[in-house]
Amino acid sequence: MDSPLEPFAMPASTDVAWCPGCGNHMLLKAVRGALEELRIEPEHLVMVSGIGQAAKAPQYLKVNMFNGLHGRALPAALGIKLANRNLTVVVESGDGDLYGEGGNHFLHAIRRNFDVTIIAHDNMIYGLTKGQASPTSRRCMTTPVQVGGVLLEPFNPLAVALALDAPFVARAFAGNIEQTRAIIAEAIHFKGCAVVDVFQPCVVFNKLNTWQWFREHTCELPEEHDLSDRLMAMQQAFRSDKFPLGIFYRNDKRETYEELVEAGESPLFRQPPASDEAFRAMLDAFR
Amino acid sequence: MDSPLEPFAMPASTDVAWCPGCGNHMLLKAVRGALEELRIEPEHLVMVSGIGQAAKAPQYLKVNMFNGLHGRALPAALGIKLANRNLTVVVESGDGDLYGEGGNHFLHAIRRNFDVTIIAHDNMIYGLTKGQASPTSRRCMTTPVQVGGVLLEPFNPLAVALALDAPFVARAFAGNIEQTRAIIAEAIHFKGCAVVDVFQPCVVFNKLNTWQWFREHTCELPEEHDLSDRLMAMQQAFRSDKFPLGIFYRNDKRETYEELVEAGESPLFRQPPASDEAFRAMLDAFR
Amino acid sequence: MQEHPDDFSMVFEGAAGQGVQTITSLLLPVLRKSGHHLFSCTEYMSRIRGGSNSTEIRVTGKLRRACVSRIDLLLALTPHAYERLHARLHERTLIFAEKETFGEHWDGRCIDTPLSRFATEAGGAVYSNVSAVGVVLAVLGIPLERCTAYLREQFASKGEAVVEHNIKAAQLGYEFGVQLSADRKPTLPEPSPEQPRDSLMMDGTSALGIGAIAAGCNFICSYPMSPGTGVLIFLAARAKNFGIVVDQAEDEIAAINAGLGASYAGALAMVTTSGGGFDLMQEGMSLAGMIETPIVVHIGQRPGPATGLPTRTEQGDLDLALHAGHGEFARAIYAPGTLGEAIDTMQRAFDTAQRYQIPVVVLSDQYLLDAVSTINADDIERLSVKPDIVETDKEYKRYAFTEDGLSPRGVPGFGAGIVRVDSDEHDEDGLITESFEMRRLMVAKRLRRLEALRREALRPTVIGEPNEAEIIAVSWGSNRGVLEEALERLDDRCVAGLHYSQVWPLAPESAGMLGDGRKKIVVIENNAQGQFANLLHRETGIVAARRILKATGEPFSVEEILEKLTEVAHGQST
Amino acid sequence: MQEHPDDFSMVFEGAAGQGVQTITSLLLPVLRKSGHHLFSCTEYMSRIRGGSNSTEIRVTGKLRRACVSRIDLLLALTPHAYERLHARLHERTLIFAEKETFGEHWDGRCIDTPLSRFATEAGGAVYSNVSAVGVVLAVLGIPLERCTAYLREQFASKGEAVVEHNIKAAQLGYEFGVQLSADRKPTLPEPSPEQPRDSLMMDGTSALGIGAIAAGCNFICSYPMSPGTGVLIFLAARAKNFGIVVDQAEDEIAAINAGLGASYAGALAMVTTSGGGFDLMQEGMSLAGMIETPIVVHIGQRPGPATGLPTRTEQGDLDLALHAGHGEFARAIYAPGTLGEAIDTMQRAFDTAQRYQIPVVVLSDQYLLDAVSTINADDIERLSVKPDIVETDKEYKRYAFTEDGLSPRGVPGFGAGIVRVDSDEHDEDGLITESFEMRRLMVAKRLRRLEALRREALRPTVIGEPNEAEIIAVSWGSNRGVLEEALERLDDRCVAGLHYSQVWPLAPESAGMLGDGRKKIVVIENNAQGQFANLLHRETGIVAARRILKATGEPFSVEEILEKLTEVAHGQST
Ligand SMILES: Cc1ncc(C[n+]2csc(CCOP(=O)(O)OP(=O)(O)O)c2C)c(N)n1
Ligand SMILES: Cc1ncc(C[n+]2csc(CCOP(=O)(O)OP(=O)(O)O)c2C)c(N)n1
Ligand code: SF4
Ligand code: SF4
Ligand SMILES: [Mg+2]
Ligand SMILES: [Mg+2]
Repeated sequence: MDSPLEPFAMPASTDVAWCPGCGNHMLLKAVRGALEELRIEPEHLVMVSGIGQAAKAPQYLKVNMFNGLHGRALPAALGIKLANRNLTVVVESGDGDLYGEGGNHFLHAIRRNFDVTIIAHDNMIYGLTKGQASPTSRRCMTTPVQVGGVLLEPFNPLAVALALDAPFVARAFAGNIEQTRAIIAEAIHFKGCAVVDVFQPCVVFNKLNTWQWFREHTCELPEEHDLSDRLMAMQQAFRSDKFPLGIFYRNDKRETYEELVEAGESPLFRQPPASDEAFRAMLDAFR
Repeated sequence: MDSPLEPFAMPASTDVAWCPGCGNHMLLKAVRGALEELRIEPEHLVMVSGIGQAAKAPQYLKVNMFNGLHGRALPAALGIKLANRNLTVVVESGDGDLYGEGGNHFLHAIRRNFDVTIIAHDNMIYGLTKGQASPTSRRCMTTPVQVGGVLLEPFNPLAVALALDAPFVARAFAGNIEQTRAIIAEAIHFKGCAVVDVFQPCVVFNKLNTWQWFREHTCELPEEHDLSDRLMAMQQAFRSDKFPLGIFYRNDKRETYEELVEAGESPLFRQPPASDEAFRAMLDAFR
Repeated sequence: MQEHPDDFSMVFEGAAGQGVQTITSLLLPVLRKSGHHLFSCTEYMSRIRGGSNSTEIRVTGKLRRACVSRIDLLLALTPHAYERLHARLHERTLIFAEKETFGEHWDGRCIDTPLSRFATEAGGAVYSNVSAVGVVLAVLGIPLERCTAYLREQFASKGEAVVEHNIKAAQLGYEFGVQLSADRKPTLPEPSPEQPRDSLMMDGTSALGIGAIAAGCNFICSYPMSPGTGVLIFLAARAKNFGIVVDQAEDEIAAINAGLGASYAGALAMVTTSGGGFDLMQEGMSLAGMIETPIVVHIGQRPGPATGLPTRTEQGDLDLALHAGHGEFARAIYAPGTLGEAIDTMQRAFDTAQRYQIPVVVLSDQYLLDAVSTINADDIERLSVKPDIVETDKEYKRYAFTEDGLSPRGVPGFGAGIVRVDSDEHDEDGLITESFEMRRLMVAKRLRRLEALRREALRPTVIGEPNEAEIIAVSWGSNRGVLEEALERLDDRCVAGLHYSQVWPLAPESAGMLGDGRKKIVVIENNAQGQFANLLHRETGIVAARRILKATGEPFSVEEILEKLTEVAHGQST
Repeated sequence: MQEHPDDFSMVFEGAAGQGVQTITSLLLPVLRKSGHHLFSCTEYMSRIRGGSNSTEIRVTGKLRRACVSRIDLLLALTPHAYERLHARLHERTLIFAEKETFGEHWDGRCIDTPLSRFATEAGGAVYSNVSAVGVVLAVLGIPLERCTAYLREQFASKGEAVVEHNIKAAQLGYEFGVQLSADRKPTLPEPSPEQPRDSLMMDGTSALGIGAIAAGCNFICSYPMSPGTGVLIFLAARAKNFGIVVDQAEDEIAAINAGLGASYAGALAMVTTSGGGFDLMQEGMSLAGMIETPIVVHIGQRPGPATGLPTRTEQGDLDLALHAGHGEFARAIYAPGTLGEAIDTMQRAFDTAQRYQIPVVVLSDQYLLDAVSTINADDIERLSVKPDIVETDKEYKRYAFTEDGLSPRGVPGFGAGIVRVDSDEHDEDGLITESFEMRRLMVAKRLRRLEALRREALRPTVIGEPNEAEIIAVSWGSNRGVLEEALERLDDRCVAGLHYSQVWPLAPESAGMLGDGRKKIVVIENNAQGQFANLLHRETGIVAARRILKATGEPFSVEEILEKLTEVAHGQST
């Protein structure tokens, strides 16, 4: 890794456990570029992840890190944000983590619309556990578990996010590092729940969705795309001939959850305990 | 309850634990009507539910019943269907059960598209636990937990189902018992994963979404609605001025999961164990 | 006159929705004003309308914290009352019910009480319960005025008409009640003159909630589940006043992970649930152990397995709490038995979680949570619980090795350092490691704190004189009250008691206090297998000679425990 | 010549992706054909490329089922080998490595082996590992031809060019290897002449899979988690042949609930996972207990808490398995220690689950699952496991009361009856109940089967002569092999062994077999606290005098156990 003087740089000795050629490397660069562009202070940023290859990403940046359980990044991120609204909270995890084990939290994080950026490393496979189908695996891909090919319809994260009125919905491809960086920067800057699904080839286990495949199967959103039109965004999200890249939908009008939650305006760790007076007043109700 | 000669009738002594005036009573009638219309044999029908007021429904019919854990009706239903494809499997549970605790299973049941009918008793509240917000509770409703009002955007089951390409998506209102019965009959008859969200007033805990409210806030789908058009269905699902009733979407072309799963064509309980020959042949691979 | 001059027990029965709760909530304050000691507990079905629920109110000469089987006065609003409660009636029980609906079991003890007529006269069927209150007040010889003021207050928001209907209903009942022949009228225990001024009346749920607020809890995320929900509601109602962030999670897994996220960021966090929900929190418990992040988990026990009896009581989840979560890590488990212990142990739970950076469980049950009794405000002490947090510097390492295995805890956004926690095995920086040596050190680090936890464990409460006794009866959690009263009634110096309000780790003096194997040990538990007896055996080597167990979903009554202890005591002396 | 004439131990080290697995999979069959006894085990990092993994192959004069620390031959593909393995090298270890990359620790034991050059010559860097195979064959004095045929077979599908490259690579290595001076060449143990014809070689995962298929398993639903995934893959590969329905669940909660649904409908169902995934199955375990529905749960243990060390080994989830799920219900837990036990106990797991209508756990660990050894096909017995299902009639009641608490089990769609299961407390019909009496009966019904389960529990395997011994060393699960070999090497009649392949319920003879407290008990476990020792204490009253524990993520080696047992034995005699 590069100069430790850069704000997010890890020591040169850091051993990155990803395979050579993996899309995660480029995605990491894009994230780091976005963070640097936004001039976020590492001490005020928390990266939250689950478990998987993707979920190792926060280990490779000098930032606060909550590397929690497989599938459970989002609830942890919620707790962090509610406990200290001054923190910038970014979730980075895999497609299996966020849409499989963690599918329920994905739904309800969007419903809450707390200020978080969800970066899904979507390699359409379970990488760390050596190549089983993930929720986004395409039909018919064979694996040691899906010996007859994947039978399930792929999970459509963008369509589901739109169905739940997520206010920021985007797709990127790690191969387009510049676009990815720009989208992620905008997503982190956005106040509210921003969903960014990033195509990221797993060069070891996914022999179907390769760099080449992604290049061939992605395109830009049409010129006339109106990113304030949810139904139009949905139409683009339904596409499977080619997968459009870019910001599908953006709605700046939804209030964030933490704005609505009455307590917790100042960081909870600074909050003094209940005064004895207030405490005794509460007891009086039981007289 | 009525004559025990009717196929699904329980003994007259059956104690129905629902409150007088609750929408569950009418919904139960509608379900029973649909089952009778379809002339399903009780012995070949399994009703599966989770836990909640709604989830008690199968207790009040003379049918096979798997009344499982809160939120876990769908995986149990999957197991049942895969173990014996001859069975008709109907899931009946609450909005909290199916979309809250069980949200992840809802997503992945639709992706599988196994042949099941999901009847969600949607009263926009947690009934059995005495009135906390459910995933479908409207914004601002107050409860003993949501003292400042519900802050989350309501879960939109139809839009999510459509986002995942559920092949049968409908909404009913228990107050329209005839329409409800007809929709449920069609859903059960449908081969594949059929989602029917049924509005059902909880007269004790939900003081916002009353019979009256539902009557005022529902309407029919527009005449020109094309139920083969997923995007049009989505547009209707997005509506919140009034909530259209009827079959939003129907697609008879999706294969069911059990058709695709290679094993298990005959009921597993009838399946003979591996022959000694086949077993020894397998061992030979380890010589 | 009732059997026990010092102890009068009333039970109010009715269907869900008939307002039995209202009866209790009207009677209790009035009786309290009269200076009586009160205890009340509730049993109810898992339904919102119909069925048959009941509440017991004991009026006693001294403070009691247990229920009795014996019913001196039964007020029945449904015909199910007889079938469900008849075994608890005695020859002189006063039974108020409507003859027309009561059914075949009508007998000389029954007094035909036309509550529905009174209700209709007063303004509608809903007022039956208030008429019942009137009847009872009259029978007990308490002036109606003590209640009417209260009725006015309670229903003021509903308009004058409703207030008047209520008062009318109470009056009609009262007029009926006063006619009861004097020889059937009970005599209440003497009101205690020194009933302290600052006594508070509350249920166990409130006591736990008060403990949490006393400790400075400022974050709760939970998914509703009976009987754990009450604590969530208690805190939600006071969230604004005390700056508590309240979030209803989509499921229990989310709840504990959000709690851990919040705690990582510096909140004093808790979750509340019941056994089934706690099952889903196991991986989160394990995570708390691994990332050394404090969290308080309240488990309101109810009978399992699975959904079981959702509104009933049991102590069946001790084993689960002891071993929840895969892998090995330190934890502490409290099990309060009184209001005071509930307030105290909940504070200790936060304190222990913070100081030892571990998950801490508070194990209650439906019985304890719903039971109402009294406590002196002066007896409520606040521990000073502080989030044990340091400001970080550039060199900060979240898992720095120290002698006692506890590293100073930083939080993100406080100081110049970076705070990393990792569910993988990690190094001092909190970064993933595959080193066997680091693993060895980290395992030892995480477990070392168990020694100090053990040293600090709460000593069991001594009841009577264990040194002199031959038999020691042991209880934990909600059974303290019933054991105390049964021992008092037994009044046999050969039997003493020990009550544990912390069940893990066990106080190191346990073996000694239990007589090192030289005494006969009887363990009382609301479960089928004797989970605490097993734990005592494993930890102290002492084998319980007798297990008094009950897993029907009901709590023990004083009579039951008395009977069993009498049996044991006799067995001993012969 | 190596230290132990009867025992030659080779370790192959390389980064993930360098093909160490291929080395083993080529060498093992060749060595087997030569009639040697083999044991092999693997340790690897939680990454897909890079790092440093290693595989040990032992060539022994008799059947062994344990790993040794001692390395007689090391073939290192990365410079990490020295740092990670140096403590296991001895003075005469043959070290094959490339000097250029090996680093500063190069010494007289090292032989500069230009594998990359050979590989490049053969056709590319990927062939290094096959060259390594050539070297080793030459050094061991095994003709290259034994391997080339096999190479042809293995790579045929990849085309002639690949086959040729592979053969070339092997040849280059071989030519290099034969030049090793004779005095450094090891002598392998004599091939055993009576090596049975029908010996099978496999890892623990395959043995469990074979057990499942032998039992007639026809349904598996699971979520991937190391090291439990292997069983899922094993069954998926054979699903078509054996009519097994395989479903990859969205999470572990779905997995066990689908398993229970399938089992309810008559499938022979199992799930496989590891500790963290099992945490999420707790409520499902509890449901299985409540609805009395069979399910087999395989837990491949790995070091916790939380994510821990995902690819390492531990026995840290015994306590969890013993107490998983809230409430009280019967269960059984097997913990195989050999291939034979794996095949046998997996069948028993299905049988016990069916006959007792309960959840049954099979507790393995990464070490056992990945370790390769041999078993005679003739020694594999099939139990007849039948879904214990009856055809229902109109009057059928799923939970009909019977003497032993077991009701005939019907399934929907088989017979004229209705089959209802309910996670709530229920009556004989399976309908929800609130009756305390019914609750009491059902609790007793569910627990009564524990007696029979206990009576039937597998007796521990006796190693040596416990009656004569003063010390008994106890193991469970994967530690059987290491205990057996250490005892044999110790060769001291004062120490004997007992191995448990069923850990719940414990065989009723346990206390007696352990000498009723008159012998010194040493318990060997791969965890930090001694969970099985605690269980033995609780169940038999016998306190372990010594716990030999290890929780670094590595298995015990024979030397380690030998050393500890020697210590104990000496402590005893002095
Ligand atoms: C509760 C639990 N279940 C399963 C696992 C095993 N596991 C670890 S990572 C992973 C999937 C990884 O896939 P994905 O999230 O897509 O990440 P990737 O490795 O592809 O980047 C699984 C199943 C786990 N750690 N915890
Ligand atoms: C694991 C678990 N968590 C929580 C509960 C408590 N619980 C029972 S029913 C219910 C919600 C019921 O709401 P819904 O599904 O909408 O059904 P309704 O009663 O409204 O018909 C909850 C939270 C439980 N039984 N199990
Ligand atoms: S396994 Fe796949 S996803 Fe993981 S690092 Fe390697 S290439 Fe990337
Ligand atoms: S509580 Fe609500 S949902 Fe439940 S039965 Fe009563 S009215 Fe219906
Ligand atoms: Mg992935
Ligand atoms: Mg509901």
